[in-house]
Amino acid sequence: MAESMTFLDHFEIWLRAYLILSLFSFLYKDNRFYKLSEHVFAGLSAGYYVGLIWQTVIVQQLINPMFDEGEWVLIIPGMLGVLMFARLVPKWSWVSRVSLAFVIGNTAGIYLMNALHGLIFKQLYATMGSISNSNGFAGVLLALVVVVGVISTLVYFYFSKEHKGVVGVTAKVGIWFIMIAFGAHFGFTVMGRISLLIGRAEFLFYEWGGSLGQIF
Amino acid sequence: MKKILRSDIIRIVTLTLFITGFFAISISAQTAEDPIFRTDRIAIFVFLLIFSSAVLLYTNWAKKGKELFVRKIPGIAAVEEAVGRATEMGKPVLFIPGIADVEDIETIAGLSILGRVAKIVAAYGTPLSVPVRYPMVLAAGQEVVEQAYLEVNHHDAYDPDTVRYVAGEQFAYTATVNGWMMREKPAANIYMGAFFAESLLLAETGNAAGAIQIAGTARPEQLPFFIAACDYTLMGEELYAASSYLSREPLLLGGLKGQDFVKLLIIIAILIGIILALFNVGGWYNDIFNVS
Amino acid sequence: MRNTLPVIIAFLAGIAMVISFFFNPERTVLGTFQENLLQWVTIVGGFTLVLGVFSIVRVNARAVSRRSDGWFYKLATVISVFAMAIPSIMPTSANSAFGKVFYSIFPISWAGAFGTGPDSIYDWLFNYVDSPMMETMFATLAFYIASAAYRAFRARSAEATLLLITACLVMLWRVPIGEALLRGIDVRIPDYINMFVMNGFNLSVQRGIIIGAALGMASMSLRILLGIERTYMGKG
Amino acid sequence: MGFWDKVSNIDRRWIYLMVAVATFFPMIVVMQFPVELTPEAVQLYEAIDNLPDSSVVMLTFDYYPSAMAETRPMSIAALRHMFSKDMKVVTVSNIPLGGPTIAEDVTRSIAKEYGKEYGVDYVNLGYRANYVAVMHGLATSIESIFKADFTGTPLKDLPLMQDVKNYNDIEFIFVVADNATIDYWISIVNAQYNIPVGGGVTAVVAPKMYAFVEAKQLTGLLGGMKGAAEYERLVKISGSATRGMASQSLVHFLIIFFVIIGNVAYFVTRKHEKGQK
Repeated sequence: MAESMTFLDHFEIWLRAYLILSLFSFLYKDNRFYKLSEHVFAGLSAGYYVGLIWQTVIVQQLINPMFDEGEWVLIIPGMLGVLMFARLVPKWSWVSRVSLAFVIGNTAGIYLMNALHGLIFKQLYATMGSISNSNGFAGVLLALVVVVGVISTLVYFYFSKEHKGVVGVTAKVGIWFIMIAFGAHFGFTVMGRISLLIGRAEFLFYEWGGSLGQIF
Repeated sequence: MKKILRSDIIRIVTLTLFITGFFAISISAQTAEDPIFRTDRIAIFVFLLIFSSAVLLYTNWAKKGKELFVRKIPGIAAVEEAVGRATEMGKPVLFIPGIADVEDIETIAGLSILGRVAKIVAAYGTPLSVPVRYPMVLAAGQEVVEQAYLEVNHHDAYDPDTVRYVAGEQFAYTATVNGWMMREKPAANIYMGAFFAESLLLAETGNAAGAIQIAGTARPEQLPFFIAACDYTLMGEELYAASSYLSREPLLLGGLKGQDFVKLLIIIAILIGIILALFNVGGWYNDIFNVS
Repeated sequence: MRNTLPVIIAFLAGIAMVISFFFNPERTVLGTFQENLLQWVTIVGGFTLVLGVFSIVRVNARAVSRRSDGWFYKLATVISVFAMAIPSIMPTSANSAFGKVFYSIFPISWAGAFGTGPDSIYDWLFNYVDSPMMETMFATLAFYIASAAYRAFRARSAEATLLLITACLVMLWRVPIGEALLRGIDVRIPDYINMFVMNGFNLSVQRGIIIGAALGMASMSLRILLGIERTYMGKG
Repeated sequence: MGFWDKVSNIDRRWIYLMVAVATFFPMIVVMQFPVELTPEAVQLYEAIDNLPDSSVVMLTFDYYPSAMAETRPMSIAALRHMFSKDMKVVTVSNIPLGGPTIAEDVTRSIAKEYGKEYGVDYVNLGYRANYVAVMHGLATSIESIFKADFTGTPLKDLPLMQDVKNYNDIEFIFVVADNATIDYWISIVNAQYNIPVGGGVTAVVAPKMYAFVEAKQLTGLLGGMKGAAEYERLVKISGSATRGMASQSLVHFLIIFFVIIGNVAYFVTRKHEKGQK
């Protein structure tokens, strides 16, 4: 790679390095390099959606099946999609609700079954099974921790009772459990974010550094 | 009132008829080796019916004005304090209703809290800025804020650009909002809704800009960061509770109470399961929840 | 009409998914029906995203035409939108009607630069401009997290103490030197962290939250299906 | 203002600088550390290792380039493991850009090392919009969702895809993800279609996944760069994750140091204030 780097390769590396440094510079102070990158970023991301939707949805799933395979029934979702633009005309904006309702209603149907079956029932089953499936002292202790944690977390987020008496004690246990879990989560996230920084640092150090070394 | 009740009953009845109708037809066409209807999933069906009825009944009660108890959420008062401080300093208030689209329940909760904040802001004449990430949230947000200005008779002070669309992409959005914070130095930042990796980027920049910050989100993975970088944080479902508490909106309140009811059932179900397991007789009971 | 029609449509589109869950897809038409429905939703949903682009161009273009503060940056935004969008929607072959017209004007050798495939302008802008910025915004979090840990992780209360001690333990446990250190204190510590902190406390809270969030999701979905929840439609 | 007051109110930019130094330091002074294994990573490794040779597995590239530092090493290690056991690999991505391209680059370069042939030993399906629809759709027919692969070759021209029609022909799904798609691989594909799903996820997503591992909804778990390094150790390679562990260690220690200093400053200054009153 080092031998065969073309001008374009160098340019690409330098461009990336510039963008990375311009965004990092905000850590020191807001400045015009950051400001320019910020605005270009906003524009590109919006443009990104246009290309994405055009190719993967409109062309692949609507135009090609319709014209190449004669699936003319797709004219219905196509029309529903176009109705979305009614929103831009205040007088007709209510028409777009029809298309929106179609999307949101369908998503709601999927989420509903998904939540009840894939999440609530499966997780309940596992919780109840944890006691009977546990063995050894440590195993039983762990199963107890899990059961107490699940119940106290659920109780903490139960709003129909003031946190007093039994509910109050359970909720207090709940918040301790929650804080430990959040601590663990924080630890994991620190790890993740640093990994990403390492990724950037490796780019700057090895690739940009390599390019620098070749030029000078 | 009767009308509302009737329409709810109609809803329950249609739903039940609709589903049972399908079941009746299919059960008649059932063969043992390859059934049309998944009888093994019947437990989910029962749970679905209980859940729907609970949500409908509570919503209905809330609409009828029945007193439904929701415990006080610490941190709600902080919202008003923060806005008050911004007024004293003559600096703007930043409100972000999360970065999810409008079909996300957290966004809806955020928008209803925005309504409350906008009312206080409108009454004091404090500048407000609400950057949003989706066009649908833009439309809904503009309506909420305009309504708030109307209600306190300050409609002349309403600026349609209070709620503005920023960028579609998560980090492009964050970059823009962060830039704005460092330039405008708002006195109070309120984050209420669905947040993802940008939570800490926003909260740390806000902190560096010297703002009082209040956050609320139901995303557990982002809560540690809000807790670390904000002055007050509404955790998890406290967000929904806060929005129902502040708005007393029957829709939110009914949903919350319905959920609470089912949550109670779930806690009881777990306890029963544990007790049965302790006596080693819980096999059949556990199998109810083992739906493929 | 304005309110009822959307509610009916939402109900039908959603209940179809609920019903097909309870049926065997191979034995009924519901399987194919469900598949078609999902494809339709993808298509309609695609159009909603385009609305956002209209919005961003309109807001920024207005600022540019008024020469308001920082209009130069706003112009950069507008140019970026078009630089990314226009090449991506150009035809990539002369097979379609539009493609025929297009490539009678421009040389066909340009086709590779259009569309969203590898080597297109779109792909290049994404890989060398958009994506490094996404990566960098993400990576700045490492700095913010360090400063948040420094400023905010104070043992102010029992709860805060639990949070910060667990966070530090997990941070140690997740890196080789830290783990070696913990192992040096007691060989069993790393296993205990994995077993009790991750698979005990963390697991149970995550589970409680998963169940709670699933209930929230389900109740929201139910309210949409039943037509109680209409915030998504704008004015209720 | 006393020393601890100053420490307490230090300009955050000094902290940023120290983090940057700790990140770059191990790149200048090369360091290596041994990686210890966790049961979850071993579980995932064994699940794949125990599959019969030449079975068909699906590997997902559900991540944006922004999370590549954590997830790309997982994909690489997984591919090496699969190819060394002569498995047939079908890759798919639920991320529109980035994911499919990374899949293409990574799979092709590793396949070359193992002498694997495109279309016979592995196929890159690429991306289709709406992942919920994709996940449901693959259960009936892959071809109904992906008419062609990433580069546009129709599936009927790829020998491997003649034997792989839907989930029934796939033994295991290894999900590498940086976002919520893994939730749906678990709650839709595993729950409704009973295919074992294993997960390699970013560290942020990992804690939630423990609940799914215990419930047997997820078979094994790799969390973040450390998880990737564990898998690298299991398949006996030294990749970028193992290398990154050095910087990772230093910055973790630095942050723990910050927390300790911050707390000392907090208690000292608080005591001081109390004394003054």
